[in-house]
Amino acid sequence: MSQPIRDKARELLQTGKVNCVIGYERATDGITARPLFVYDVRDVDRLIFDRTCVHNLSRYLRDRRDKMTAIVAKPCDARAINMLLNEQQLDRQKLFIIGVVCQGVNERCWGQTDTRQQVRCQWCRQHVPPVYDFLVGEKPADEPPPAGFPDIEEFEKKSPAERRAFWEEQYRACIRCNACRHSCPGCYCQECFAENLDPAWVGIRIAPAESQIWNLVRAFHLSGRCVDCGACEQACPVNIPLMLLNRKLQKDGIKFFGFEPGLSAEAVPPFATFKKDESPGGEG
Amino acid sequence: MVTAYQPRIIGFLCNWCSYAGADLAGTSRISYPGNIRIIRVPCSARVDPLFIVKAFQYGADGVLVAGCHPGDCHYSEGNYHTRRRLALLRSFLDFTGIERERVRLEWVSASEGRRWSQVVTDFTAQVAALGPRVK
Amino acid sequence: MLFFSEKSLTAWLNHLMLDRTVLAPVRGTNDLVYFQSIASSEAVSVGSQNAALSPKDWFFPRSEAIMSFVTKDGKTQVIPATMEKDAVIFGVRPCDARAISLIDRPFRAEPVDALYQERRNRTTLVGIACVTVCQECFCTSMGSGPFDAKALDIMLTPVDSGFAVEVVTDKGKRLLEKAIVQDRELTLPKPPEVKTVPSAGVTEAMRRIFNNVYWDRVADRCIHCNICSFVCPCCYCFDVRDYKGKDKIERVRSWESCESALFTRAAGGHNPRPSKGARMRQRFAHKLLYFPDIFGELKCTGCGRCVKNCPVNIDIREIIHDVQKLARE
Amino acid sequence: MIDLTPDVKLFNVELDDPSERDRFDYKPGQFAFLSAYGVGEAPFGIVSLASKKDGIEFAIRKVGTVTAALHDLEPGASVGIRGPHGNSFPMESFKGKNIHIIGGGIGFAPLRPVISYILDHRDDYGDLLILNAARTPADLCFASEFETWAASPRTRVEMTVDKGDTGWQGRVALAPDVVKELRLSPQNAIAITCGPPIMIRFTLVRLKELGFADDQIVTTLEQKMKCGIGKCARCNVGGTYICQDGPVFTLAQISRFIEQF
Repeated sequence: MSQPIRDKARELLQTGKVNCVIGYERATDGITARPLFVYDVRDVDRLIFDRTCVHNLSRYLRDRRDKMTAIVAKPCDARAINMLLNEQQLDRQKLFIIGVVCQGVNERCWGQTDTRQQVRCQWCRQHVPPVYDFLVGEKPADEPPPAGFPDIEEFEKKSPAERRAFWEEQYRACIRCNACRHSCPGCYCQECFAENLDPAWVGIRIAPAESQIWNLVRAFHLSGRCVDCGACEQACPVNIPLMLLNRKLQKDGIKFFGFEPGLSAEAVPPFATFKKDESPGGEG
Repeated sequence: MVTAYQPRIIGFLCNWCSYAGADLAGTSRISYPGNIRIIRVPCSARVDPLFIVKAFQYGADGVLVAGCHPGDCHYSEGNYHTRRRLALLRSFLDFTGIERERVRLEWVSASEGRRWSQVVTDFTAQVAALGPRVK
Repeated sequence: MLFFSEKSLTAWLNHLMLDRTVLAPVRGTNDLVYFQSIASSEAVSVGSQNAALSPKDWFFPRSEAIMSFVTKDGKTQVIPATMEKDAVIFGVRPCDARAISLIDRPFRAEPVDALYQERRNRTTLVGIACVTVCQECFCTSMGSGPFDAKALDIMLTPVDSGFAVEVVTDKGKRLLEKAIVQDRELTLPKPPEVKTVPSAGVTEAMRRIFNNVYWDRVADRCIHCNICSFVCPCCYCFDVRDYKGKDKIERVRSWESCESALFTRAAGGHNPRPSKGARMRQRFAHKLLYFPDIFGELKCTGCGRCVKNCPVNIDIREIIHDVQKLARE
Repeated sequence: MIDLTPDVKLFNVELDDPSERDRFDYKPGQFAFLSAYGVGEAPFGIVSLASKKDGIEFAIRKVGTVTAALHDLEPGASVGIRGPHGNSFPMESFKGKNIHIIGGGIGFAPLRPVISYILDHRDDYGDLLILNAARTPADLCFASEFETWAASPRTRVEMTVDKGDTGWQGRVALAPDVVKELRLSPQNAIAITCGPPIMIRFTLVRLKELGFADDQIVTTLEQKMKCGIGKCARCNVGGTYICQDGPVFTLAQISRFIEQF
């Protein structure tokens, strides 16, 4: 799939349609992938695409809002672009989306060849980007499996005490580097609530109580917005299963509001609207 | 002497309906448990989910959010937004081990002093039954 | 040569735990290995890989109250923090030991960081030599090596059914007083081959290309996530803020990263490093230029944690290569 | 505590233990950290002279959480003080020279001890020119002292504002432009400047144009700091630590910085 991306990138740069193509290249371990910014046609042959290309590159678009940019986007990355368009964070006219058909990507493990497919990809039914200007790869013929959240359902079966114990251990592990936030396309606030000094919602102490409020509120701020791209979990240096939190919110978003973020550029996010006669989540 | 466990409850009350309702309960001398600490907010929609998580971090055992009945919001539609947010937040907190029964959203109007007392009594009993959040 | 059988090593560790805090690599949350205080030697997990975070966390903890304030009758008293028991850190790798010796340079320079100094004086480092290497490490290019014992008090080298013991310092010797070690002929394994990076002369190269557009280009993909600083064994940036408690106020110091956008932003909004490129350059310049200028040593030990953990593969080995190349051009 | 401008207050800090006062010896240009207990600590230039025995003065503008907390204190409240830190203005080497002081906004504050020192040792120094610049007339720090200064021998006080108001009859111009307009003479002179980074940068340029050599231009820099003792690696500009190597630098030293401040 790399060659058509290179050809398109070359054409876009040569014709001056864009001045930068954001894609992937091989990382220094020779195995995994890393983001690549191509400004010069001489570099287009460095572009690649395969199952190691895990990053959600749409995260970089906020740094290039006013510049013509082409971006390689997997289905979940394209959903993030839609989400950002829903929230008036991007100008579609400045964007050229090279969509790639995706059958799932692997865990990012530096230097390791025998990595598994990411858990979220098992239940993904979005193999074709919901938005693109140019599509790379064959549209799959098979009916995709229905979306589901078996991982979340499994976790919900635990008792409250078990769930609490599980997360408290994760809060202890968290070193509050904020990589989850910085890897996320949805976390574009100029100043995050966690950086507010007065009141200091999240103190600087790297301790479970502060990590709890950080992790819960971070995830909740992405409710109705998280596109299931897994960037946060792939970045986390202490392997906190952040997608459990995010996917729980996705599951409830569908159940309560019938909403899945990023499927359309014209969608109204669930917290920007309401129905007068609804009872989300049921009574009690 | 054995003292029964007394839960700590934080109440976020909208200025226009529920706070007035609680006030009415007071002036009408309708009693209700004193476990609740009331924070007045301009509208139930002012209650950022962050406030609720923060209340739990500071040791609250339960959080009650009260606002105007649907259709009666002073700002037309604030409480509809609150309803959506709180529905998701309750389910989410439950997932992380903070039982959904610890968070409640109620509609209490300015004339419902008695209902306010009932809501607080019910909720206090419900939270007390769960026991302390931090064991 | 002194020899520790596995059994007598275990007995020794259990003995040390009687009156000391003993930290050792333990497999913990999410299957990662961390240095943790142990209550039994069974918990120790010394594998072929280094711990996810270095033992810097003990000397320069992720968060700690460096002092507290108690106000009585209008007078405020300052109460400095202290350490309870003496400590031993078991299973320290040479790169991490060297990292501690690098943090020593600023923290033990006058005026000394008293709490850090106390922890250093009252903690003994027991190292384990690396007989295998991680694919991301490059310690030999950074003034250390898989068998380097310089910054340790005791060095253990794995041999058949036990460890060869090298007593490096008097502190180490005292710690071994109650240990059962035998003197016997031992054949030490060969140190493993470590990949190298062209670190010689990198300080001058950094100076030369300081204003190169290169930094902005690499920073394109940097997401300033701070992981590199947090996993680094010799990064020591910190933030300080007060915590108001019921009966006292604590002044808390926590790890911070120079990659953070707010790191140098002063009250009022002025930020001397507003761009990602300038911040990323700061981190590498501190390691490869400023620190060597002040203390004469590169502030990197080649442990490879940043290489392994960076989500977007900003690889210090590649940076050093590029800097050297650009400086030659 | 005295209000100097709408957002700057002058604080006089007295030590709980007066016997410690002599140990807290400092020179013009040095700074110290003040703690608002429960909020945090921040560095401030000392604006008094060590010869003032009844307290140590700081002029503090309300810009962040610590300064806001300090502003909210009642007179007599307890604060923490740590210092003095940093180097100082080389007052000895300035002897016999004409001194030009160019300060902008709150950046004028750290220059006040230099003025006081010169006035206290008036015969040791040549002519003294004081240029105080601010955004508006109300923001001119230490305005109440201008008259006393201007009345001192061989001393001239000039003021300028970025934006005047109804009562303002004086100059409306940016500090670097006033430096140019006044044609400050480099002859046997030292120019000392402090202010917002952008003002310092342009003032340095203007002074150079007027013929000042790099070692005739002195400034005092400010960066965000946490420790003040060369550990936290936050205030560095290039490899230079503002807290230890500075805050006072000559342009000769600044031009060797590889990073912009």
